[in-house]
Amino acid sequence: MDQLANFGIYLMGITSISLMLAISLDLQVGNCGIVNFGQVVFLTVGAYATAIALGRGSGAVPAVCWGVLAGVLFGLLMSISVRNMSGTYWGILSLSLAEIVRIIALNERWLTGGANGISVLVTVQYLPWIIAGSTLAVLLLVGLLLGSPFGRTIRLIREGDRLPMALGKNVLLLKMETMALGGAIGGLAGAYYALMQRYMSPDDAKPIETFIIWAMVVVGGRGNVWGIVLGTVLIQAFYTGTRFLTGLFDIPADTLAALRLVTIGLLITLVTMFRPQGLLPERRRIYPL
Amino acid sequence: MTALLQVRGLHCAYGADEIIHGVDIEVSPGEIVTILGPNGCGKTTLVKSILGFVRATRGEIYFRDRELRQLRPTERAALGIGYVPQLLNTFKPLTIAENLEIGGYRLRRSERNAAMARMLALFPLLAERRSQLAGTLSGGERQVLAMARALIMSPCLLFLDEPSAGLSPLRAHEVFQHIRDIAATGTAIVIVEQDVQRALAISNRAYVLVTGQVVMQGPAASIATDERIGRAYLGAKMRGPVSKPPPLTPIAPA
Amino acid sequence: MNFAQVLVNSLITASELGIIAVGLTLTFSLLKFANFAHVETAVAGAYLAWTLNVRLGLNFAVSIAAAVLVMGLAGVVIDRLVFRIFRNADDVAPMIASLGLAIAIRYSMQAIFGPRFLRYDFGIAPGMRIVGAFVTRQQVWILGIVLLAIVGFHILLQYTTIGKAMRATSTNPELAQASGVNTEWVIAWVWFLGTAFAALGGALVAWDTQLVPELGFNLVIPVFCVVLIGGVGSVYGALLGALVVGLAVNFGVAVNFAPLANLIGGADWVSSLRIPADYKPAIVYLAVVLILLLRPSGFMRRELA
Amino acid sequence: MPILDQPPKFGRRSLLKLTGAACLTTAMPLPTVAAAQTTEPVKIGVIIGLTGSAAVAGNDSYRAMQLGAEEVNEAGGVLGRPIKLIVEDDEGRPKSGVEAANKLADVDKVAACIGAYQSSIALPVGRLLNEKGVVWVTDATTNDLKTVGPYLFNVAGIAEQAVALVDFVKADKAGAKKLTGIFQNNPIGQDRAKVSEKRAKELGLEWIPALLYQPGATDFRTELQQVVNAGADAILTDIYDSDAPIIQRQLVELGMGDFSNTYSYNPGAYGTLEPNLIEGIKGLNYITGGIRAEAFNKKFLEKFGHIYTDAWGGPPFYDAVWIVATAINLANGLDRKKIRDAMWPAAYHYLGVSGNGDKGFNKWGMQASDQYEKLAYKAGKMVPLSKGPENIVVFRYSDDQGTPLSHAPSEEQNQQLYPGYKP
Repeated sequence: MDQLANFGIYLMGITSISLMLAISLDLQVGNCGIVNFGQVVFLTVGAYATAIALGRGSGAVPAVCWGVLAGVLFGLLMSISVRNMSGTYWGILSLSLAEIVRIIALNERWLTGGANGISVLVTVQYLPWIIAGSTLAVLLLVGLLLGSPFGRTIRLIREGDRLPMALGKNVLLLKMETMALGGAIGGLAGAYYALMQRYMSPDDAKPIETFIIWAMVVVGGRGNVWGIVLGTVLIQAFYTGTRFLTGLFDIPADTLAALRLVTIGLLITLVTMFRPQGLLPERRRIYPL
Repeated sequence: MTALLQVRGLHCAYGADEIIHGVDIEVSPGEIVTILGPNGCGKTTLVKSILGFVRATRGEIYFRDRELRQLRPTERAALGIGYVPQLLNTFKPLTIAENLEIGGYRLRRSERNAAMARMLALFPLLAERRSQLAGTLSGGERQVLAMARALIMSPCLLFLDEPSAGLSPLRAHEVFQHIRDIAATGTAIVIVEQDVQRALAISNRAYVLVTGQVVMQGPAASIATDERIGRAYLGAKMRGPVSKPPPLTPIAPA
Repeated sequence: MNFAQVLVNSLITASELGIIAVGLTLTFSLLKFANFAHVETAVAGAYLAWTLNVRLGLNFAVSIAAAVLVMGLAGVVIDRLVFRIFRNADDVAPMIASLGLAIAIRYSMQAIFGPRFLRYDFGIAPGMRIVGAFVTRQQVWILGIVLLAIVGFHILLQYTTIGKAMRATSTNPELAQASGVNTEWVIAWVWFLGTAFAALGGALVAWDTQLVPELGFNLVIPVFCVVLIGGVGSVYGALLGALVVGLAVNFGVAVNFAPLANLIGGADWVSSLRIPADYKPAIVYLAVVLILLLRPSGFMRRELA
Repeated sequence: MPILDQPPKFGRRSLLKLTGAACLTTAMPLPTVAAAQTTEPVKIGVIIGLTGSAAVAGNDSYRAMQLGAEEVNEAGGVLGRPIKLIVEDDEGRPKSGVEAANKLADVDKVAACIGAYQSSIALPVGRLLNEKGVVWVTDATTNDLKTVGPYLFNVAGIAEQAVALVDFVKADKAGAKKLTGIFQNNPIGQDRAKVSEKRAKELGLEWIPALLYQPGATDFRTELQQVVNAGADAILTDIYDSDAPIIQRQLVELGMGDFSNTYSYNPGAYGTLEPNLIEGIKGLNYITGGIRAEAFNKKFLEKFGHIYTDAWGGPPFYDAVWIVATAINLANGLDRKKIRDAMWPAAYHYLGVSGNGDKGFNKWGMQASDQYEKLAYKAGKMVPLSKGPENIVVFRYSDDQGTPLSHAPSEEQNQQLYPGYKP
């Protein structure tokens, strides 16, 4: 029984990491309208920074700070290229940046261990609980922030640069702030990922990971924190839950494994088809002028 | 005389936000009707819901005694409703001839060619430049092209959204001249316009729309002279009472 | 460096990426969302052609033609079943739906055909030597077919009523509807053509290389990069983008940049400066970053033209 | 010198193995000590890429495991109970592999786990399972596996053995001065490239920077030309799965179809190709040998209709199932630590089909020695380079001179081997 609880605790930890990445993405896309197809890059730089710091003898807490810092720096770097680039263009640009980072991690073995990745030899007690606690804190922080004037302003940016500009807002600066914050949350997720997986490799940084986070955000409901939570839990449940179904069928394992992924793909498609705004859409509030 | 277009108790919404709250409008064959109102009052939304681009949540739209609400925009267009939108009124990367061809998309090839020839004859400006891209035309020329494109199907009702937007007074005058000519052929016209005076000058009747509701309607001449409207709703500074409405071309019912 | 050979390699890369990208940009220009399932339909088309060619023993040309036709129709069906719902939605929801569909299609291919590589029914031999470059028979065919398809597509787009309607709908869908254009019909055509082009591209790539379920996975991002470099929605831009990417990845790996560096850094600063082949996949992304920073909307304008 | 070119000695251990093999091949019941309490199957977890980038090898590996499990059950199973493989797909994603490992360990409560063809999955899964104290048997090959912990076992040798091929090239190709290579840009490829370069330099050979190709890509033409035209006397290749046919094809089409100077780490990967794509390739194949190999190959072919494409993706996993089953029997229960300690004697006495059957573990839980055979493609067929014992290359690791352990290292030794390990 306690072993089952262990699996539950593991799932809580790994889902919390995904949730942090999803919240970070939602901050960018759901609120600020920045279409980031390279979201996994925050996890990549955060996890690598943490793993490298730990490998050089740093303690766990400073190492996590390095991860967050790496996320922030990369967020800023990406936001410089945002400027006024629109939707899909910025999306593919960010995806390209993320891929470049992955390819560097794959080939620069002196820094990242190359394809072999970096192992993390530090064990942190109660890590899943710490991660879940941090995620709650991040949720709270983002929730408060979105209700603040800052949140309202970045939601204006989502609808186009002109209105906030007319209101005298520095749009580029706001986008940079959003990306830095998103990067910090993503970097934190990456730091925890390295500690939890005890390992980081370029295989963890492939574009498919970004797309899974996207699915979480869109299925849940952009711009609604509760939607993101629901979406993350649901997509994680698709991935984990289908493992338990495979035992029920008597077909060859490779076909079954492929069919499992077909099912996950179809579920994502169906949910978006019937709830294009997400399961819990954003409540549009009207603010008095 | 039965109305060509009859809108009763129309409500419409973008997503969850209702923009139009119960509007009644009637257009008779061959008349020019102006819809006035301040910015954001729902004029364009009203027109787009009649055309089928915005979902009507409640109410009825009858055109030539046919209920339109179940029809797609394409099908409504096929019934004889023409539309010239504001600013984005041409297919910019297409040539003038191609723009007209798209206008006559539903016609058979021979009919289309005949209709195109008619339009080019009507607007010699377009005939000279038929293989020029629409994107290279000036604003006034584009407006002319847009009207020609809409007229190629010989619609019995034509919606014009801000035909004078972005035009110099001289060009705007020409455009309104064209509008009057079109009406003279028996096509009913609904104009949504900011240039109140000029529009009212050629209209038979007018509706004043404020925050999604009709607050006033009547003959164009009397609305044009009503100072209260200018001050309260239209946001346009009226140049005092107009002493004499310009003479209107007599309109023969179709 | 064998200049002619690298040029030929670039042209092959470009034509294969280009033909898939043209289909993608076509649907992109009308429906305004990134269809991640596009490249997977290319792979599905290639598998279909393989089934007809190898399993059923049909003539290769017939197999490809049939697969292209069937996949075109399948594209229309996919649109009706899945993407029609999103007509008035924003661009993100259909994109995620297409992503789910892409995963579903890819692993359906694996469930049906298994993970092993497959190849069409023909032998492999050294290419002919043309001006110092080796060119295989199928590469000549591929270049020819791609050229023909593009010319045909150009004619369709410029001179037929449906082509003009496509361009009109792409620039101003509302106005097209108001003009009486049946945009649903136009969209159906666009799906047919877009998916048919994908299937043709997929079959040609598989002919030139081989078929594996993961093929789409390795093509999807370069194809998107090609579309973007050219300018989303621009068919000729997509071709230009493909050419840029093809030349960049091949010459990027082949060229010794030392003379260039010596020009900047003085004589004999370095003797050999090459991009290592392990960075080859990064060249595409680097090209995207550089080009988009210089020209934020790609080479061409947005409208379908 | 880690390499000793010598035939396997017919010594004490070989005799022991022969008797063991006799038991196995005649499907005699394994010696079970405990009386059967229950007939509920003993669960063994499998984490392998059934989809994703290594799906071909992954599926063959799982098939080999199924074959092994079937034979174990025919032979009476373990502890009087049948074994049951619970397979989880890792999709080629480390995250998915770790999730699967968590599920297998905590939900299915498996006795041991086998799997992972890719190092990026074997490593994090290994760390997790070591923490949970579950035996983890993999055939991934990165050198880092040694650092993970005492619950990790490797059944196919690690990247260090790459030196064997360089030595072979030097012996086979008289006068070869410059070497280069084509390696997959993944953990094993990068490791082998590094090891080969080091070895070549030790032997006084020139090393031209190798090509690290992107697995799964479709167009390698320009970089292949670069590496082939670089003027090397011999090219070492480490090409897998679906990359082998496409790379060979592009080489042939570009007029570089002379493979007489190509030496492969994995010549088996070319096995399904047309003769003109492979003629002349030589290489060191991980031996599927020993007296049981022929029967295994035959059975595999009969059951699944094709032969495994890769000597690493299949036979070692078949052996892993047998070793784990034997270890459970020797542990006489499902205590995970006892199973771990029984892995050494189980492998020591077991005669397998991969690596010439010699599967003993060293103190790290890695293969103590590996055996390869020299192969060449002649007339489209893979044939041994010669018939005699000199055709077998035995590779012994430098750290322990290739001595397999017949019993588990003590916990004190483990604590020395793995800093931070707690019993």
